[in-house]
Amino acid sequence: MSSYDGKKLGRLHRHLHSHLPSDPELRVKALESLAVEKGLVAQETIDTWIEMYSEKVGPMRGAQVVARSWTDPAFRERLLADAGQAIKEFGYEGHATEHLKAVENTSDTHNLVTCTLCSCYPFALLGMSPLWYRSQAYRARAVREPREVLKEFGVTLPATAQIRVWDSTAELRYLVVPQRPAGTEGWDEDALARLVTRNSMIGTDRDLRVT
Amino acid sequence: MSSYDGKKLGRLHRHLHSHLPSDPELRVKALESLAVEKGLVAQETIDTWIEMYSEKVGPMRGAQVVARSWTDPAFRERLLADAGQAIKEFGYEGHATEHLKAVENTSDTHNLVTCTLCSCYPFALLGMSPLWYRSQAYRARAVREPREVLKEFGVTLPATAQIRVWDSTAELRYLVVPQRPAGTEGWDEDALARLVTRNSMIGTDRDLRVT
Amino acid sequence: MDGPHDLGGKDGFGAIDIDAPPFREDWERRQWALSKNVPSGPNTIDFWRHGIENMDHAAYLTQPYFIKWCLNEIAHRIDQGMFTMDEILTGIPESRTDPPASPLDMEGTLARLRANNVDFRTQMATPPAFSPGDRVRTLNTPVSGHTRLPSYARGHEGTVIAHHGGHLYADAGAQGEHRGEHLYTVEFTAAELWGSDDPDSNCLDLWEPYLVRA
Amino acid sequence: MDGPHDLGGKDGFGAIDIDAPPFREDWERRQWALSKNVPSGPNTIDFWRHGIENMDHAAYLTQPYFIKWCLNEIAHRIDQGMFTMDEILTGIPESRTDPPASPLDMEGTLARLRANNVDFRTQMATPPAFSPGDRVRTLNTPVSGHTRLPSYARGHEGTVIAHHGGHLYADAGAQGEHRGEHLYTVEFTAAELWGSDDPDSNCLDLWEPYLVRA
Repeated sequence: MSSYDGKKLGRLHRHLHSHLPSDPELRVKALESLAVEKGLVAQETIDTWIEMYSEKVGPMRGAQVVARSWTDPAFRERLLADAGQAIKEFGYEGHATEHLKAVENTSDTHNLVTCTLCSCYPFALLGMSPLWYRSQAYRARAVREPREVLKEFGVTLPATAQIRVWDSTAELRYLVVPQRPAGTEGWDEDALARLVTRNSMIGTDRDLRVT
Repeated sequence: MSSYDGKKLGRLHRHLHSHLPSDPELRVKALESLAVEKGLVAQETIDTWIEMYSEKVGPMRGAQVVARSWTDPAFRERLLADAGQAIKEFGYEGHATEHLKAVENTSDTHNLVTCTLCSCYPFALLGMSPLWYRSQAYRARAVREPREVLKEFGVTLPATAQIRVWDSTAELRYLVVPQRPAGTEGWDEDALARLVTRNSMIGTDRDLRVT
Repeated sequence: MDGPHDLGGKDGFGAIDIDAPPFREDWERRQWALSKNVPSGPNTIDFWRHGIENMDHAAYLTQPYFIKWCLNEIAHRIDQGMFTMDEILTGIPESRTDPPASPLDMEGTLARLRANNVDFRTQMATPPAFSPGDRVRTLNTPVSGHTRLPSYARGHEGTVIAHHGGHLYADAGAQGEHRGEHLYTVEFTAAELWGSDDPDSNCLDLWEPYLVRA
Repeated sequence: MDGPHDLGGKDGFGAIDIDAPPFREDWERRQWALSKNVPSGPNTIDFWRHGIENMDHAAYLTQPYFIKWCLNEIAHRIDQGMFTMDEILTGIPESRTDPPASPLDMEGTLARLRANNVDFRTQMATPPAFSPGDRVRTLNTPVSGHTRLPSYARGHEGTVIAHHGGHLYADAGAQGEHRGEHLYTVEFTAAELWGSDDPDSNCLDLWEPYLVRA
């Protein structure tokens, strides 16, 4: 049974931090070895999971969803109404996507996603989060000075455009739907998906380049 | 001229922190050597200052002031009206005492002093501050859970007594005047002063022991 | 809690390293996979978060991201009685009640990933106190336990822009209590939160107990 | 600023080491003496404080107290042009315009100590906005520069218990501007700040620009 005692966990953290070897690799190895020895997980499962996250799960999933919303008006409506449900059409559901919300950029508005209290992210849809998303600097600054943050990512917004910064404080997760770039009329979903960058779906990229 | 640019100072801090030797003794030596070489201070002055703070300036100053307030009602009035002025009668003025306030404990009230934003303290009157006063734990906790903090110092207050926690946010400094212990009738100022602990003048001690 | 994790709006953090990849080291990948594949026991996601929040401030700010996860995974297993402290420090299991776990193939891991999709909605017996368009004010009292109202949004007025029905309440969940509260998205102007002149806003998902009518 | 120094009321700090002496090491004594004996140049005490507030959060939490002072003293000297970065890193002065300083004897240091007694009062042209007994509310907007309204006391109602006349205003002083504002002591109940049931209170010394009438 769990103690549900945060201070006790804090003491365990301190004890582990001072008694485990300081090399991060050895720390993870200690956990993995014991979990395998105890029959909680098979080492091969860890390897397969890593392969899955490197080959099957990543920003290309979100890009596909965005591209379909550009080409299929009915899907776009379903996505905006309940994104968590809509991505199940692709089989892209998984951890942290059941309560997904899609927020669309327009010429006057821009959306930026963060999680100031930890680092919530729609993993099953976008893959592992970029390190900057989990950084203390991004978490501290995105909510307070989003325009400065966007400048560091090379994005400059008109002064009159509104930025909405979404802080993922509950179990809702956010997918930014960037604007479809001009000059892509008639492109198919796969071609469009290749234009959608990971950062554009978090909000630290805006004008997609037609390549 | 000073830049008055906090971010520039932050950059200087980072640069110094990563380029100076990490041994604290060598860091201080680097500052001292250059200050002496540049004619800003004589090494002997540093030595004398240390001797002064170890022999002439310390909690015994505050204790003398407290003892006089117990024995001399007119002085007590002057102390409560303007403690910064009153301690000049002893020649105890110095850094961080011009705007001193004396706050008296009673049977129903207790005073506790802290500085949450840095570690302001009436140095010239009480000597160097104890390490716990400057600790992050004390600064974080004293304002929020003063009763828990007092317990750690061995002080338990009746539930009905009021604690006033003084956070030294401006240039006012606070001297807690503890209650005169019973059984000291007729004692002279010097004998009384020996009963006054440093912690009782900060508020982490309360009932003085008659020894 | 007003712990080291409550970073929103804090000053003194410098440039963002925008080029770092999601994983830099193999052990980071392994920790990520471990966290998602080892049975988590009875804990709630919010008690898991609360474990990290209770790290020492300096350790929180200096330890690598996945090491915080690693220490937290271990701390939770010990707290639940799945591991002992001795076992993790020596690497030698004192007891082994279960047979080795069967490996999952790619289809198996993909299926587990999809199964990780957890629904946090709850049925509510009481009607919501607020509706979209309502002006609300957040509470301005610190909470020592786990809570999801960041300090930067305390004591501020905003507008409800969405009601999501009942969702498992994080503050209760971190104490092992599975109950829902009405969840809303509340939008605050940058002027209100930061004194900013920009036309921007901050949107937060907040449970009803955090809010009063403005 | 919402920097690492704003510790009041934060959770996650453990037991207080009540037995540690004021100084543990000789270099601590030397740094203390240096800070008080090397001419501080044109800086204000508040710009000095602001230097430490601008340290990295992790460094602020992990560096020894007097090392923060040491780094800050050096940073200020460099900022003022008294030292160059090269001089402090090499230990070799590039220029030496002044003769060696004359040593002070005990009487001299005692006199200097007394002379360190600085009066922060200013004459005010405007009458105070508040009087003892008035109910006031603190602002709830973060300030990026130096300020002396701690985050735990923002957006809260209290009672003015004293008016101290004009005092040099810390927020302006940290920008090199020497002007006064009316200074008050404001008492907040523990119930108001912390939701506590205890009959306790917190008293803070706050300048008029931090306050509005409640």
